[in-house]
Amino acid sequence: MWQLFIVIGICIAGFQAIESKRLSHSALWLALTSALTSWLMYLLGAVEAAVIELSVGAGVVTILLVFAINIVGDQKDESKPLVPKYLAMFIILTALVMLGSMLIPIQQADFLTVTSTSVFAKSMWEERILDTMLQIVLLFASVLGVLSLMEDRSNEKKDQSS
Amino acid sequence: MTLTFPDLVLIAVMALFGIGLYALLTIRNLIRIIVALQVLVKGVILLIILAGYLTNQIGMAQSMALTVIVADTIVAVLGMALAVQIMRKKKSLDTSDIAELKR
Amino acid sequence: MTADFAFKSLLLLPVIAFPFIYLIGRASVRLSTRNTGTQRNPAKWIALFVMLLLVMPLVIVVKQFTAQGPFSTFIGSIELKMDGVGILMSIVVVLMSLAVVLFSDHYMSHEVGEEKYYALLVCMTGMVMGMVTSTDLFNLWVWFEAMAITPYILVAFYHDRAPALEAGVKYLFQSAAGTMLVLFGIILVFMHTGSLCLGGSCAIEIPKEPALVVAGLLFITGFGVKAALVPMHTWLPDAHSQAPSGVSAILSGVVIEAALIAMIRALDMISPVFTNAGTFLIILSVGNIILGNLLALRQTQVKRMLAFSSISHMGYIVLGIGITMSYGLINGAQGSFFHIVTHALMKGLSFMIVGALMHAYGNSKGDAHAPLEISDLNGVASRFPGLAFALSIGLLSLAGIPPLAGFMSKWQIFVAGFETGNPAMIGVVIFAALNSVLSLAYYAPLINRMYRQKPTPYLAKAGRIAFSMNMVFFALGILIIVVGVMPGTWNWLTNPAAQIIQKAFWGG
Amino acid sequence: MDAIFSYLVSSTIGLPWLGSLVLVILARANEKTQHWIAFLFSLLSTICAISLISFNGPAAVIFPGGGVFGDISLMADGLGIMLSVIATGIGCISILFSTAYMKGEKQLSRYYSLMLFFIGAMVGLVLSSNLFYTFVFWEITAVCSYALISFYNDDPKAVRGGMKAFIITQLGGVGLLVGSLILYGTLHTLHIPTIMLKLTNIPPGVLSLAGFGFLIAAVAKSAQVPLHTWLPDAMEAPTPISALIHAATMVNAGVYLLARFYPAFYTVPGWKDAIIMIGAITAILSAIMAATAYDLKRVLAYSTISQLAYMVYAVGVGDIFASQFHLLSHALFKALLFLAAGAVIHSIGTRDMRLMGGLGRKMPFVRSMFIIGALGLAGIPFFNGFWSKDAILAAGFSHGPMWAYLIMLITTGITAYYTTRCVWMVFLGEPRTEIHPHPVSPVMKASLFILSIGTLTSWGMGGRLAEFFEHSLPFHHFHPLSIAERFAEVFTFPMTYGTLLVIATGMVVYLYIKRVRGVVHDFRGIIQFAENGLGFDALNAVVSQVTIYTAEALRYTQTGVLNWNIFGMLLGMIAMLGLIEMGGL
Repeated sequence: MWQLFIVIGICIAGFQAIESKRLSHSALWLALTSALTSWLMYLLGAVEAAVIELSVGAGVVTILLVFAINIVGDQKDESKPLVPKYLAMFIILTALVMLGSMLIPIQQADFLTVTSTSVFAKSMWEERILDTMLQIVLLFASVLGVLSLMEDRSNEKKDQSS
Repeated sequence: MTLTFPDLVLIAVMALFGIGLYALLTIRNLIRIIVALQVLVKGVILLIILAGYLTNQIGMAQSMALTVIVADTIVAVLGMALAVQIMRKKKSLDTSDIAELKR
Repeated sequence: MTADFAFKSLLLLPVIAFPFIYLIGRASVRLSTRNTGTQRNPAKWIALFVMLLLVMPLVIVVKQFTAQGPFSTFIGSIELKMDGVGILMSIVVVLMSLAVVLFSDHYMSHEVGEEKYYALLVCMTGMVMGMVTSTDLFNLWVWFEAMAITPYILVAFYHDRAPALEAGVKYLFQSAAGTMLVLFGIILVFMHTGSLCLGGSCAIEIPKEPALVVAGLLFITGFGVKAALVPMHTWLPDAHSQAPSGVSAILSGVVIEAALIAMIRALDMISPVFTNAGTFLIILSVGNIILGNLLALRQTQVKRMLAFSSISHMGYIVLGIGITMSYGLINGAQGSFFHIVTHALMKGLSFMIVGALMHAYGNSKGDAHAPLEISDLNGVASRFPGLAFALSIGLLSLAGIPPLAGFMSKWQIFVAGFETGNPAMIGVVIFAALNSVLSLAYYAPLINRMYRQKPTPYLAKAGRIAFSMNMVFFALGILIIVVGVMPGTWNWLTNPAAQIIQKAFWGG
Repeated sequence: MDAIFSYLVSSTIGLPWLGSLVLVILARANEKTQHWIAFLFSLLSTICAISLISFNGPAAVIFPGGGVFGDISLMADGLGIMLSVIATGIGCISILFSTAYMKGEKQLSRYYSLMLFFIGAMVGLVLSSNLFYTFVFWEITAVCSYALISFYNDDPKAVRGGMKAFIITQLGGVGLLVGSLILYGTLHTLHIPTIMLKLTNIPPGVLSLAGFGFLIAAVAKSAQVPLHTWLPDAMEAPTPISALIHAATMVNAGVYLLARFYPAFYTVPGWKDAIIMIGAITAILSAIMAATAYDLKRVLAYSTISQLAYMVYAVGVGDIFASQFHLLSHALFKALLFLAAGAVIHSIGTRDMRLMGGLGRKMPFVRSMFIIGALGLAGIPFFNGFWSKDAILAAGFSHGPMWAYLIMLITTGITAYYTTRCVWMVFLGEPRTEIHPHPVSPVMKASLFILSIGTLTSWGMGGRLAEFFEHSLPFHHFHPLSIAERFAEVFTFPMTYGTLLVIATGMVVYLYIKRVRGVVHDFRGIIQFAENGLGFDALNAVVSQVTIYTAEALRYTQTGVLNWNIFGMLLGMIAMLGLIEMGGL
């Protein structure tokens, strides 16, 4: 059960990611969480997705986060939670216990009759091509979004012809 | 009671989920909220792969995981763009400072 | 044009067109400012053209549907199915987007980033149509996510205004958390059934797992955030009041309803296990109706008040769907779908007129985006009689005054409640009807103010209302009256849609 | 024949609505044109309504509708035709009166178009034989009433009065909605004659829910206790509106509904008793309030409530004809009183009776007209009020409980008292303040004159009306009496003289009490209480305050903080999880 250590590692890294007061530390812990997650994914047989998770989740997102932190300035967030800590803890634990009691233990599935292919590329480019196409839409929409959000609107009055 | 590997992964998923939601409740800094959301996303992606593993459809699961990774990176990017603008406007990233619209 | 091709082009046209709207608009702005010094932006014309072009495949699809019933198309191995619900939502979204594009012609002209506005609007239209036709649970989520991305940006469109940014932030983060819950539920379903097919399109055995019940709850919670069900509604008043008015209209009139449709589709899949979904929806609807009304009662900004009223109207829609889900009576869902149509019309009309007034006051207040306070409505009728009349129609219809459209759909929902014969259900319906009365307490004063004789100081210097805007208001106002006077004429649209729900939860 | 009939029925509703549309379009036309267009359309619809009388027996017009909404069907029977003649006729006279009264007002087109819209809706309400469309028209009349009460909407009192009327009548509307829905839920039809035929198929529980739903609707619309508080506040409306909507037509809709559905519900246990109780309590309480009010229009409003209570009471004791007969009389004399009061208010510019007095010498014509109306209201023999009120009291004596009869009898005394008081304070005695009335215009005089003729003669139609009812309303039972028979019955019935004695006492008491200030002083507390609406207004205020307070308190749930928003979301999820876990669902 050596995988247990990965799980514990994920928990610690995830916890640190949200507990570190300094923004840049948060981002780094998140990268570690992501890396450990991708290891677990690899162990589950999702080779390609693990690579993508490693590059996008641990790589791109961290870079973007660091970039954003650079713009807003790396600060130490010492604010006290608005929702009382124990109330939040209570709510989350209640939810987890309730969910967990209905989810664990899980059975090994007996769906071996499912005919669906287990090849990633075929699934992505042929069967679920619509999802892939929608990713492109999402990408373009978000590009528009970032452009729109970053645009300088101060010249609005200047351009008005009326 | 022995824990199987899928059970372990599920525990990791639940832990990531719990941590993420807890953070969403208690964290006030927008950038850290994005981090919290990402933690949540890690949990979900792991669950997708686990489901693929259990149902013997790992290819489809990977394809789905890829979509989720892309979609949530995009959400994170938009969140960062908004946070940057908020910082410019309000000189703060604290959720209590951006709570003018209320009641 | 074959129906299959028409269906595909209905979905793909907006997706293909929206980058071009942006690119051509951007290029034209660049070139025209450099060459002539004046800005020329054809984005709105392309958007209008695309919307008009969409009408053609829509008509063919509707014809095919009325002739032969639901039909499918495949992209990859994912089936997209145009059924009653899909037709209804497609018609509503195309109608509303067309109205909004026309309305925005003047409202958004010379705004910075106009081309992005139109591109995103067109994109959203396509995403809504895709989402309501998807028959794959995960694909549904992808459409849903894509549909959700655009409003985040549009809500924060005036990002030089702090409140708009704030609304965008809340909308984005709360929705993102909600979508994660939805995804969690979807994966649970996938894990336990090994399949993602919706709507009985492939025969799969649904095991009696408690995990699927959890998935159902996650669907209600997660989609409920987008559909603004109490207590997940808190983002809505901010987002809908801060967005550009055209966007508010389409968000209130289409997007939250589309999220509800997504929720129902998802619940449909696990209906054999999660049999109490209808009860949960009815309970939530009661919360929506009362909270939306009470919170709207003391608002001072018109758009915010209308946003709260959207929450209570979502309550009515959910109530009808819940009745059909729990009791199998077709009138419930039929009334709800009817209410989706009428709510889109009247809420769209109200939001857009308020937007037009804000725009007109822009001259005198010096800020075209300053929120319209209730007192700003004083004496509007003396300057804009037609506008005041149209807004009165919209508001009275929202309040459920016969013979306007809003009442007819409410009536149908109430009929279903009484047909159950269940005393608790009858109690809920009486409660909903009493709330309809309560809602008058905030709609009626607005109308009163418009007909006052002492106008606000801003009114005299207010700009004029463009012809294109008036045209939209006229069309929507007439539609509200016509739908109200001839309520039976919409059965051909609402009945097949309601049958889908009935069949899904009661097996025909 | 059928074609002519259907054209007539449709145009009785359609003409006023067309006129309303024309006036909206001609909003900027000159004032005179607007006055006369309004009058023309109301006159035409009156002619249509009157010619409906010549059609024998019930006939129906049906426009196909569909589904849960039923067909739009109009059915002109005795009840419907009588009420539509009242609605169009008094509407026409009120509009005629308005041409002088509203001279020089702004936004006339809004005034007239709403008034015409109201007339059309009122006719539709009484002619519709589909419960759904009855409800639709019911609500339209409420909207028009609301809009016209707050016609002077720069005046916060008018706005408040309008809102109050709207919300209370809408509350009643919920009763009608529930009643109709539950009937539809059981019978799957909304067609009133079909419902009447299938009554035996309805389970008793459903029938009583429907019956009491309709009763609540009637109580709210006809301003009965405890939902009467809107009517006095509705007096902020221009006076012709008060005459038309709040005296002669809309407030009768509740009585009409009860009368229409009497055959369906009279078997429901407790239904008739509840009606009798509401009628008796309302009659005496509102008469007391009328006796203490100082605002001329409020006195008339309270007296309207009290007279409506007579009609309600008559339905309760099972005499539909007496109820409708009184409705006709009341519509005429109360419209006359209101319009005469309008002429007074228009010419001296105040409604406070304490500032009036001795006006009779300055405006003798108005005085005579007002006194004719007052005599009708007080029930003095040979004015129409006497005959109808007497019919109600006779029915109450022989079919109703004694306590209720006694209350109604006492109320006739109080009615006589406040009528005398009102006439005295306004027209007789010495002037209390310097008042220089403007002359009353001939148009006003003409409209008053028409109504006074009606007040003097309408009782002669009683026999014809009963016959008409008998052969056009298959589900009710009437005993038509000719004039001679009625004459004989009334004057051989001993209690008639008792009633007259009580009326005379009421009048004398006022004239005597004026001299004995001390007696008045002893009852100061009670009078004060009555002036304040016997606490019902305070009750309303409490309800609205509680609602507003709750709304304000709930606004704190909208914190605007992202973390709390997500907290709410999770709370919702956990609540639902909890429900599942506990197995409650």
